Amino acid sequence: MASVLLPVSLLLAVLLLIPELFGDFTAYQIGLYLIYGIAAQGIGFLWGKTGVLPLGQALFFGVAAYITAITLRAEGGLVLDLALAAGVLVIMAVFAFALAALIFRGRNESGPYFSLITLALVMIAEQIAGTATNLTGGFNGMSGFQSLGNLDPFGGFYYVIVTATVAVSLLLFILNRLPVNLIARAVANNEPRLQLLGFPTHAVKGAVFAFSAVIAALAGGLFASHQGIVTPTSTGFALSAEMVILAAVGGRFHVLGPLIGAVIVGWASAELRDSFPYWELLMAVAFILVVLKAPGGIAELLESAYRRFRPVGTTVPKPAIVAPKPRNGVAKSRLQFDDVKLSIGFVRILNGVSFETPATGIVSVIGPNGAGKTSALNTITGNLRLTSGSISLGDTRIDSRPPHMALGVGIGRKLQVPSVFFSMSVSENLSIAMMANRAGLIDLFRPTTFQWRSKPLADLLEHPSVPLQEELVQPVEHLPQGHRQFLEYAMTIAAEPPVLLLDEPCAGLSPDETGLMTDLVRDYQADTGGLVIVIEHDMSIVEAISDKVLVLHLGQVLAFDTFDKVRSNPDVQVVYAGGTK
Amino acid sequence: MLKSTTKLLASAAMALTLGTVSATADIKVGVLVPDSGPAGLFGPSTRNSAKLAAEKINASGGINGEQIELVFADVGVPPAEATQAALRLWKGEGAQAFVGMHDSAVREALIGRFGGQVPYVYTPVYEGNSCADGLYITGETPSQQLAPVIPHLAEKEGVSKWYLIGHDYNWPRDTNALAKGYIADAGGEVVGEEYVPFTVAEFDSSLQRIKESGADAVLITLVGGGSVGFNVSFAGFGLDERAIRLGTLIEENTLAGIGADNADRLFSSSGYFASIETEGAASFAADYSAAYGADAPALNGLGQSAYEGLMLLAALANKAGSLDVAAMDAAAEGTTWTTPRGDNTLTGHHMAQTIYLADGSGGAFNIVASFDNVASSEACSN
Amino acid sequence: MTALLEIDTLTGGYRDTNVLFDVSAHIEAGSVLGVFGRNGVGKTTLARLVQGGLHPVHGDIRLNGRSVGDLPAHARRGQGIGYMPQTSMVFDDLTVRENLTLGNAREETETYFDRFPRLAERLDQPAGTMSGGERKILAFVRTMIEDTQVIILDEPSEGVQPENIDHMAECLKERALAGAGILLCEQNLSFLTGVSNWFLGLDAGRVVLNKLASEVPASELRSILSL
Amino acid sequence: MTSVLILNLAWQISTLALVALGLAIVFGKLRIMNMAHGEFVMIGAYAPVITSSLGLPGWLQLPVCLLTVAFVAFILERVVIRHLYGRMFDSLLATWGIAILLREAVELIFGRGYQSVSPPISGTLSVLGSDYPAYRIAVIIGIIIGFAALYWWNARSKVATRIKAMVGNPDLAEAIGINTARLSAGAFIFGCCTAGLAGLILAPTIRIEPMMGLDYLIRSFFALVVGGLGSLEGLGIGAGIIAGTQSFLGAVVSQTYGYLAVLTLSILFLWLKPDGIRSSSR
Repeated sequence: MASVLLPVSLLLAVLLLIPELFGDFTAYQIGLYLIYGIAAQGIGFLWGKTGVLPLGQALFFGVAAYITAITLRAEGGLVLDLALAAGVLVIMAVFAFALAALIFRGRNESGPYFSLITLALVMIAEQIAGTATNLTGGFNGMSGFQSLGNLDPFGGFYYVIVTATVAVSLLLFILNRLPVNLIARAVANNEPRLQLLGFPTHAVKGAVFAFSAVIAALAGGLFASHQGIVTPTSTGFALSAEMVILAAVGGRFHVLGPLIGAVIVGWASAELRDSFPYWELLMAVAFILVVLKAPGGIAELLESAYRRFRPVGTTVPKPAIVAPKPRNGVAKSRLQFDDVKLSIGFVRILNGVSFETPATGIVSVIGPNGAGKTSALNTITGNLRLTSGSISLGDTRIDSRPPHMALGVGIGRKLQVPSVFFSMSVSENLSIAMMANRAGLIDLFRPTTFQWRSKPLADLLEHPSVPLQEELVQPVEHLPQGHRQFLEYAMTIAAEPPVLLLDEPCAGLSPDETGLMTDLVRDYQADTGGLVIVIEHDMSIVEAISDKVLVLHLGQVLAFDTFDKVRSNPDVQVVYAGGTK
Repeated sequence: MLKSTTKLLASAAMALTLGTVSATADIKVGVLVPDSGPAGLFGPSTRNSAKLAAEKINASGGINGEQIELVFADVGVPPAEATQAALRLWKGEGAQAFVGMHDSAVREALIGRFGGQVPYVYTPVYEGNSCADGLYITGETPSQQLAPVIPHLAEKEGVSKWYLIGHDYNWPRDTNALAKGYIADAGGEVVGEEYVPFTVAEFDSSLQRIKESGADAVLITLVGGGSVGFNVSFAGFGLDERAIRLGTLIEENTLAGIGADNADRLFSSSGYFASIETEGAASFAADYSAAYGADAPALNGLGQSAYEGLMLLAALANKAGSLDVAAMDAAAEGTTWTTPRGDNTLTGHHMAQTIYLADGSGGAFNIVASFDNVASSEACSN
Repeated sequence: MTALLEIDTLTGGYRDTNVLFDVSAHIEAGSVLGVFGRNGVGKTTLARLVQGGLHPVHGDIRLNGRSVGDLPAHARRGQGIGYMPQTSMVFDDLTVRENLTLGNAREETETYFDRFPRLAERLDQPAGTMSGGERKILAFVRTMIEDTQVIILDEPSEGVQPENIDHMAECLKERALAGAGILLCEQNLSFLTGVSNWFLGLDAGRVVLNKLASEVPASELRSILSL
Repeated sequence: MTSVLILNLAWQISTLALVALGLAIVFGKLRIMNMAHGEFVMIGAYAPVITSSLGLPGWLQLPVCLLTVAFVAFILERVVIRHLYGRMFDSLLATWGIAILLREAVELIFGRGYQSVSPPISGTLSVLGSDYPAYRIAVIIGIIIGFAALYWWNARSKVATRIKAMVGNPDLAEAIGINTARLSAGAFIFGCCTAGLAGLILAPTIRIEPMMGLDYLIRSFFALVVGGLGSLEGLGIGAGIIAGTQSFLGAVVSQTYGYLAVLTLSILFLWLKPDGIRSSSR
């Protein structure tokens, strides 16, 4: 916690000294920059972690500023003002959450579309603010009100801004050390994987967006009170873009980055504007240089300079805590396909697949390339929507559910090409996996959740031949493909799903590694007594592990029986002879 | 209670900063000009005009015997940043009075922050009815630009069917509200009224409506680039043969952008044009080109307004004997002074002035009529 | 006499970490060099260094005696070095047909369609909608039909059904017979031993075996691969 | 539905399609969110100003326009854009800076004032029973012919496929022999040149000043996303919907409602049909 308190108390000290050292007017100036900086901190948090870039953050800033102005005009007293302010923040949060969650539902991207929607929204808001003269005062703005609590904008109100700045920074610093931070970053990293770990990513993005909107609204309320006037520019496109620039220049990956950006950019443009006619040119060049040479912004430059003096100390890992039991919905149930059909465009991929697995054991799925094996698994987890038919696990129908609900009913999934959180370390990957199907909302805000360990995962890591233990602090990016296979397997079983779907777990593994993987799978099934479905081409593996074998061909079930019977089935022999590595 | 304490503190702080500044024995006047943003076009001519005014004032003895020094700030930015720039001059550099040429949103913000503690002259064309302690206005208001001009055009050009088009904000709406009365009084009718967002750059549907309305006169309250785009298309569609145009914010730069081909029967109403041939205006234009050369930024009503503003400030402060707002407010009514625009009188904190009507046909403004001592009906009631 | 492709004391890896150290090998025209080793020993890095996707820290690559080590990847392809990557091996957004025709094809695809009829059926389908194994096959065929002298294949058999692996082996042998030099990184030992004339064993980024295939007993391969 | 309304629609749609074409290449194909797109339109619109200030004959406007824009685009691609492929949001930020840079540079050379350009064809023509500017009719016809030619060429050349391949999988594109650096630079410069050409063509009908670019940028973006990135048909449909809505509502209700409707429509498309109206599945 010391590493949180140090920068925050430093920030507080610097901000408190400003009026003493530079006078009230400088404090007034810095106050405005800090207000923008707070809003930019929200943008940095959203953009830096989830990869979602809001281009219309002035919507929340401006609307909150207008509502604050209306409230202050009514002169209902401080208590009423504050109560209304709290109400506004809640409304903004609900609106932002609903907007983002609705738009991101069923969409695994953080790309430009959402950004452009926020841009269009802020343009609508600016247009309405500029023309609804009766409500907003139009272009000339809404003015003629005192600041919150009648504080002097050149004096007392500065301390209100400082309080808000420090409070928001403290909150962000604390959030950065909590498990929820890992989840937010995982969204940008690999959204489909996070869904298969049971997290509703659209809601995660919605929540982070709502959080950033609340911060922007808070800043907007301060702005109205500080300026004594609110004009359409406060809810405009230009201000939205400016806030993004502050976050980018200051550094979106660091809590204080956007604040630094706001103060430096604000100060530099105020100084230059009146002394250098081509100040915009200078700012533009500086800005391009930051994007090209220091994508992490000024904060990252400062931090790497600081790290040269004080390298990161090796943190001693905290002792493991036994993780709570996973919330497994269905235990020991049969998986049943009933006339499942699936088409994508004109291509028919599954063509009436029906079978019913036993409730426990290992089922191998074999078949020629393009038979529909992976697609069949995709329909189970909801990554593909059925054209017709149904899939049930026990008595529960599970098709047409989004992928993030699969783990909730007990289905864990390892994908064909190893899918992990690439720009995170191995241990961060494992921490996220440990939260899957275990962590409640509150656990995401408890640091002790990081220490969770379950026995199956611990056993796996301690296995002498599994390569992960030495690689815990390494970023996954540079791990060889085969090691990623083990990592993804570990992440999948961490949630201890009673139904485990493994898509070619031995692809890219050497013969010895293949043997290791098959042992792990067999042990897992034996320990949990659950159901494992494996797609595999290597017949020696299939023979060694399978209780039953499902043969798919051209999107249909060719055979579903024990290994020996399948092998002697003449229909199967025609299409699939099989072989070994 | 709290309020009075903070006020006390603020004035104490101000006294402190003023104390340090008065050592130079000059009076600093803050001049707020747009160097950035859409109005940035008018920054250079505004600065130049202000400097000429300062020279003139200092040559004739300054303000109450003290020489003045101009300090500039860029206010072509959103109100929050513009206010900061102005406050820097006030609190940081000790400016004791302000002259501003900027948009109305910035004015409203400044009124709030100045709080009547410092004299402030606002100079550009605007919608009227802005009143505050220590605020004096030299810019033309809609009544001044339209009350004499609409009947004149109705008579001389024989127009009666007016179409009103403007950008969708306060100034055009307020202007047109008044224009409707003048048009009715002149026996005309309004055949259409339309407001377009700042973000719209295509005017064909508006032009089509104008054509269908049968209008023979169009009152344009579009600003800046929108006005240029509209007028270019207007002529492109051949509408210039069907209707005259009257703009209340079409100055020399805008006319240049519209181009000679597209300016037939395009009238503009303003307190100043570079082509005014009165003695005062001619000598101002001569001084301007002597000081800044032939290639200097073109003179125009907005830029020149800063000259008016400084001259008013000097006249008023000299009359009041100080730059104290209360004293100036007391002395304000009836102050008279002479400038390139002619003989001006301050009534209700607004400037009664000569209004000129110019025809832009052929790409240059020809003064076709002038109306002396036009008072504003949107002035303050003291 | 110079080999078709010479790899000369090649050292390199990713931005901040070297993966491969002083690897030397050569491929004769008409032969298959089988590269093997456990996961993470540098097989993919070797393939990418030779192909041009990564640039060596030092060492050189020579094609027909001429250095190509400084050329960008597209220029090496122009010189006749073809490449099939391990992952992202097809253009997902393009159709199967476009995938096959975008590079310079050496020969007609018909003979390959006989072996892999699924491709012919899916010519107008976006490659991204095909299964993982089918995409491997598409990438393999695309690499085979190009007008290249050297072909680098990184784990072509991963996720491919056994019959199709056998077809791949036939194709490789034919292509070698026609004079190409092939660098094959593989984990599938039966496939690897079935087609390679020469073995290059890697461990921890260094060469631990570089021999004619016929001189290497299966036990030696297994011992290098064991965990 | 008068004939002028139809002609206005044709004008708005064809000019928006022309303006958005460059962005369709640079954003739709190369995935560079080019916020400086409007500034290339602006530079193109200044070409007649350049020729007349240098005293060059009018027919040189086109070569001067293309050379100027291509030169600026070449330099920018080399210095900035090249490093931003695959970094969409970074490209948005950097090109925002470039837009400011270009505006300031033009201001430095030509000043901040408005410029005016006379149309090469003046007067009005009587079409379908109403008078319409002859220059606009010529432009509409020219754009239709130009797009038809482009469509024909695009269907025959492999360039579009190669760009698609390069953007989807740059490493593999290199591996099959595509010089990605040259291809992307070429596509970027071509896209910018079409924007410049649009500026040159529109110059006699619009205001010309350093800040004019923004008007064209946002509408182009919305036309693209509504139509769907990456196809000429999509571009046409998107331009039709955006310009059509603005033009139609502007004519029958008001410009303000037309503008708000365009924004609302864009939001709905971005939300419900993120791949544009052209995509039926996925």
